[in-house]
Amino acid sequence: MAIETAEPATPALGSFAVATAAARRRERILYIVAAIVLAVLIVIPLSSLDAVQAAGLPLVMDRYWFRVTTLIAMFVIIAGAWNIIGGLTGYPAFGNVVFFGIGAYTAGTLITRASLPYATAVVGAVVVCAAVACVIGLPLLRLRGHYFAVASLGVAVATGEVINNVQFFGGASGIFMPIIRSDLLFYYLMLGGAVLTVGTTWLVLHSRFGFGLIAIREDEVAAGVIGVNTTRYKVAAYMLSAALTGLAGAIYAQWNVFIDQSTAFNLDVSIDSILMVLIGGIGTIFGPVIGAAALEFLIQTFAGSGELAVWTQIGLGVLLTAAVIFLPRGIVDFFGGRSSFTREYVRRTLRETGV
Amino acid sequence: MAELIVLGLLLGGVYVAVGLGFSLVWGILNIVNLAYGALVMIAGYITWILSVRYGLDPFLSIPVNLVVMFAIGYAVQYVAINRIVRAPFLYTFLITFGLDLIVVNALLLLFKADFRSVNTFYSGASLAVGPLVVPYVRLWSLAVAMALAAVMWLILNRTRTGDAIQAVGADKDAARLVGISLRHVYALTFGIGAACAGVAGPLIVTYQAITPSAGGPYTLQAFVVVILGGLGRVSATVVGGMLFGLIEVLAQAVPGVGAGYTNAIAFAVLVAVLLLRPRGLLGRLA
Amino acid sequence: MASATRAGTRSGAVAEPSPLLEVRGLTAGFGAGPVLFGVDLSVREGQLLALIGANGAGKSTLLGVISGLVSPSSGRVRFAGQDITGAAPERIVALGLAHVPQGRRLFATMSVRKNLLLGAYRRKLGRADSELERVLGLFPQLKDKLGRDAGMLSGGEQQMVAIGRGLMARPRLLMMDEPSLGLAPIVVERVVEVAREINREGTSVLLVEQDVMIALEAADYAYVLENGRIALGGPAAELQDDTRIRAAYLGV
Amino acid sequence: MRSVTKRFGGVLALSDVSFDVPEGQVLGVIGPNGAGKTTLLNCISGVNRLDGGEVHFAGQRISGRRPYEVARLGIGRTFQIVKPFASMTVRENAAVGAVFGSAQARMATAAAFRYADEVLDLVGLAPKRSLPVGSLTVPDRKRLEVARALCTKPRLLLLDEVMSGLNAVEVDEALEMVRRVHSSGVTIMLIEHVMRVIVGVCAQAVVLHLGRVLVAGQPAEVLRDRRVVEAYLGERYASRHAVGGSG
Repeated sequence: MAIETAEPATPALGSFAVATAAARRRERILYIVAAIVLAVLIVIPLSSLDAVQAAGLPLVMDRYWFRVTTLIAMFVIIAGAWNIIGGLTGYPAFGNVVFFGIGAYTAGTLITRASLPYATAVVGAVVVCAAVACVIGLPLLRLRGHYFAVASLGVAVATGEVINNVQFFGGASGIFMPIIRSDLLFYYLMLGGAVLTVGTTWLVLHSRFGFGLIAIREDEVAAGVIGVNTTRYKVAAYMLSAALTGLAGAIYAQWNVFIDQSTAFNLDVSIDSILMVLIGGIGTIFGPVIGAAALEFLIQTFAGSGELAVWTQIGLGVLLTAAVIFLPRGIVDFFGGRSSFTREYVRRTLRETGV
Repeated sequence: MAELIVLGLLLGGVYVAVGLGFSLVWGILNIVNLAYGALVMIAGYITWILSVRYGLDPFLSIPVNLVVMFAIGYAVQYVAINRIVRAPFLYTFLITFGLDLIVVNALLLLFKADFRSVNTFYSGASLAVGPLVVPYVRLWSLAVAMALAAVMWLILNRTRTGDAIQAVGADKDAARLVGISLRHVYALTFGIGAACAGVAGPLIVTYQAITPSAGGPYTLQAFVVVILGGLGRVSATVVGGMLFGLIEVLAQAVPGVGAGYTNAIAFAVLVAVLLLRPRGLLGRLA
Repeated sequence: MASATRAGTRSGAVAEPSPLLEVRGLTAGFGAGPVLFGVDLSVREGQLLALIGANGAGKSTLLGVISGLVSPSSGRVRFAGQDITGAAPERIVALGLAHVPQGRRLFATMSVRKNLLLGAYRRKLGRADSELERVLGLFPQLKDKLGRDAGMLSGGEQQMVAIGRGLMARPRLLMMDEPSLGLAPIVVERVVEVAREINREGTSVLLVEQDVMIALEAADYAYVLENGRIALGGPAAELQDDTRIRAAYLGV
Repeated sequence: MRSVTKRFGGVLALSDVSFDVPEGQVLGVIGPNGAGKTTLLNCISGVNRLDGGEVHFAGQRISGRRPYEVARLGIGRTFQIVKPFASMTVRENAAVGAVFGSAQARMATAAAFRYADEVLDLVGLAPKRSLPVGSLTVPDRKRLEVARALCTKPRLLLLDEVMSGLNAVEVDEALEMVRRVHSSGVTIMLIEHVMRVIVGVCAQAVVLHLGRVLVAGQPAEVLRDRRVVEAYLGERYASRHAVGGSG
């Protein structure tokens, strides 16, 4: 491991690991690649505009690809949001989908009952999610390990069930919204949300707030004793995570036009997002992005119906089991220069975690 | 009121059966098995096949289930979970979720998604005690659950294997120093846990139809039972199961709250107990 | 560092029998880098050997490597003619090498009787009762405490149970890691007496101690470990007034 | 400290402990294992809540306050079993102290890193600045604990057995470090087993035994006090060596 002796300027707080020169060079590459990909993602969809079509340019993105890329962007938001509370703060909330549901239902209700414009409804949903996170976060974040994970799972299941039984929220039949037909709108909304999430993660990691969260993750008692207000920081991280997840939910609600308990409070959303962060690289900036893109692409291409979908789920299960055993730090960990995927790494990991 | 209490105790019986295996694996191996409900479903389907194809009564299929489920549990732990048993809890959590995905979907492939149920000549029969109408099936389930708890207590406290399991739960290094192989005892413990699911499965299938993905609620219920009762002792799970049965039945009797709120009640209880007594009422929550 | 002086072993030992336990060139350590550097050490059949050294010299790590809890980065460990380097603890204890760990580490939630019986886990159950009688003979105070949870006992009593548990395996070599830690002086003396007694009955003993006088009074032969290296070794009687021990402890 | 009391279940870890730490002094707290030394530190730093009595710092009552509030008032501490931030480098571990810490600290990240470099120099960890915490030896980890606590710019520094597990040479280096820290104007309260350190650097020593203050005073005197010898080596040893008067 090259021991870095040269004076590092102010090392990017994001790379909370061995600040070797190689690692920082790789990180710069990651940033550049990300910028290029973003530029491409912004330009390509424009090819579907009527004016552009009239000019005879090829249709690069058809409806199917719009759907897949928008879903991927949605999961970048959800996974990135989970990463803030699970990856950075070390509190793996297994029921973060509750905010996806609350965001969706709040937007849906504001639009259908209060007939607010879509934009206001989205903002309203985000605010409600943050407020709810603050209320349930204070008691919930006093729990640790298994207990926090399952308690947050419990809150998700219970909330879904309660909303399903309340007529004001459309009861079991869910909520129908006036249709807005525009693939481009929802694509750019989700993409914007994804950029916002990655940007937020970057900001958090480069601020006192991020420093405090990682200190809490590493050792909460030590963090408290050096002056980190652990309760306030944990709740703030939970609210931020909830707000972003709620944003995804609110956009999804109008995009999907119809929401009910099974679509808005589907636990698979929570678990898939955790798997994405784990495979992509927990606690990193681009981990959730890579994980979401890879996994959602896999799910969508094999989603199919009938047997194929079932086999996909089995494949997902095998992938998850293998990832947990062989790949605990995730893909970005290797590109981030922290370690290379060698047999030695796998053997050492197994030795450390196995019996 | 008396009827509600009886119903609660009967329901509690199933929860005890469901909770025992889950509590053992969590207490000794510190693994929260998200795939526990799926294991119960496997046992349910074994019972269903034996009943449909060979006409074997669900209660008589329990021995078969015990053996098959123990073998599955032992293998899963020995091959997969032992690899990451010392990793942070998030990974043991996720690996069991991976197993849940595999098992549920494998069952989907084999049995499709339609509901399966097992009815026997005595399914409908029930015992009338004054105003109380108690289905036989539920009575026997309670009896089997208590028998399972007794057997589990005997294994843990009166056998050399039980001593080894408890020793591993108390101090892993010290256990190795007296010659206990962790790999074997871990697999043994998970196997016994799965065998308990092998008892819960047949009990459930006698009064409820099952589908491959119907296991989820049982995992959550097992969790609530452990939180209510606490870890470390068989008696803790029995009390936890009974209490949970009572709470659920009584809560549903409250006007305005219907059967639709079963999971919501379960989790309201869970979160409340976690916040008030994270140690669980009786046992120590290691 | 002076290599281990191979001074004469117990008087009257004619042929040089291969040692019961032999450690050669052992290097091992935890995340924070190696703690042991090329350690050589051997215990003869029937010997009571002391390993002394200041806090943090690596004594417990050495025992951990020998009993299989810690895997060494290099070096060899042979016991009773077999190579047990890096072997699983359960196999090593079956060969007759018992390790009473530092801090006793009893099964706190289980009864004293169960703790002791578990000591004989690897052996045929039949003879466990006779072993139990022998252990209770050595530690009579435990007789009326067999039913109690091991965690409830006093420090001294817990140390006796820990040693008893090690003896239940009928070991050829018993390793004891700082039995005097946190015990009142009279209990320490009883523990040392027991070590001598079982040694006389044929069990070789490797006693790891931080307290120099206790160890040297009990042992025939002793090694001094300093910063993960064997600083010196020799018959215990000679080492008692060897000034180099003070240097190994206080580095001055 | 005014009659501080702390109970764990039935066990009385601290009972009626009272003594003061004058500004600018180095005070040593000694006592055999299980005397309650670490519990005392936990009570002062807010990690444990008191069951009785009060703790005052610079005229303010701090017992009952949360650990981060106590840290902000200017009390830094280390842990007997080190608690590093594993995924951070040495420099980042120290800098976190400066980013948070007492009111005087709470710097912006850039300033925090510069201040961290100064402190790492003081404790002798400057050359290992960019290493991951995992590759540090035991003595270096203890130095990092001190550095992180120092970065919070405390007025009072609580050191919990910084010397245990060090060999003689490392003890001297650590002693030198404590002197440097003290001369930089920080009041220090030191929990130690190594008597050489207590006599070497402490102006006053307090002996805790079974949760009570047994004796307090000049280190040299205290160590000769018969009750202290008895607490450490047992009554028989004390009588056999006919230690000086009860003092």
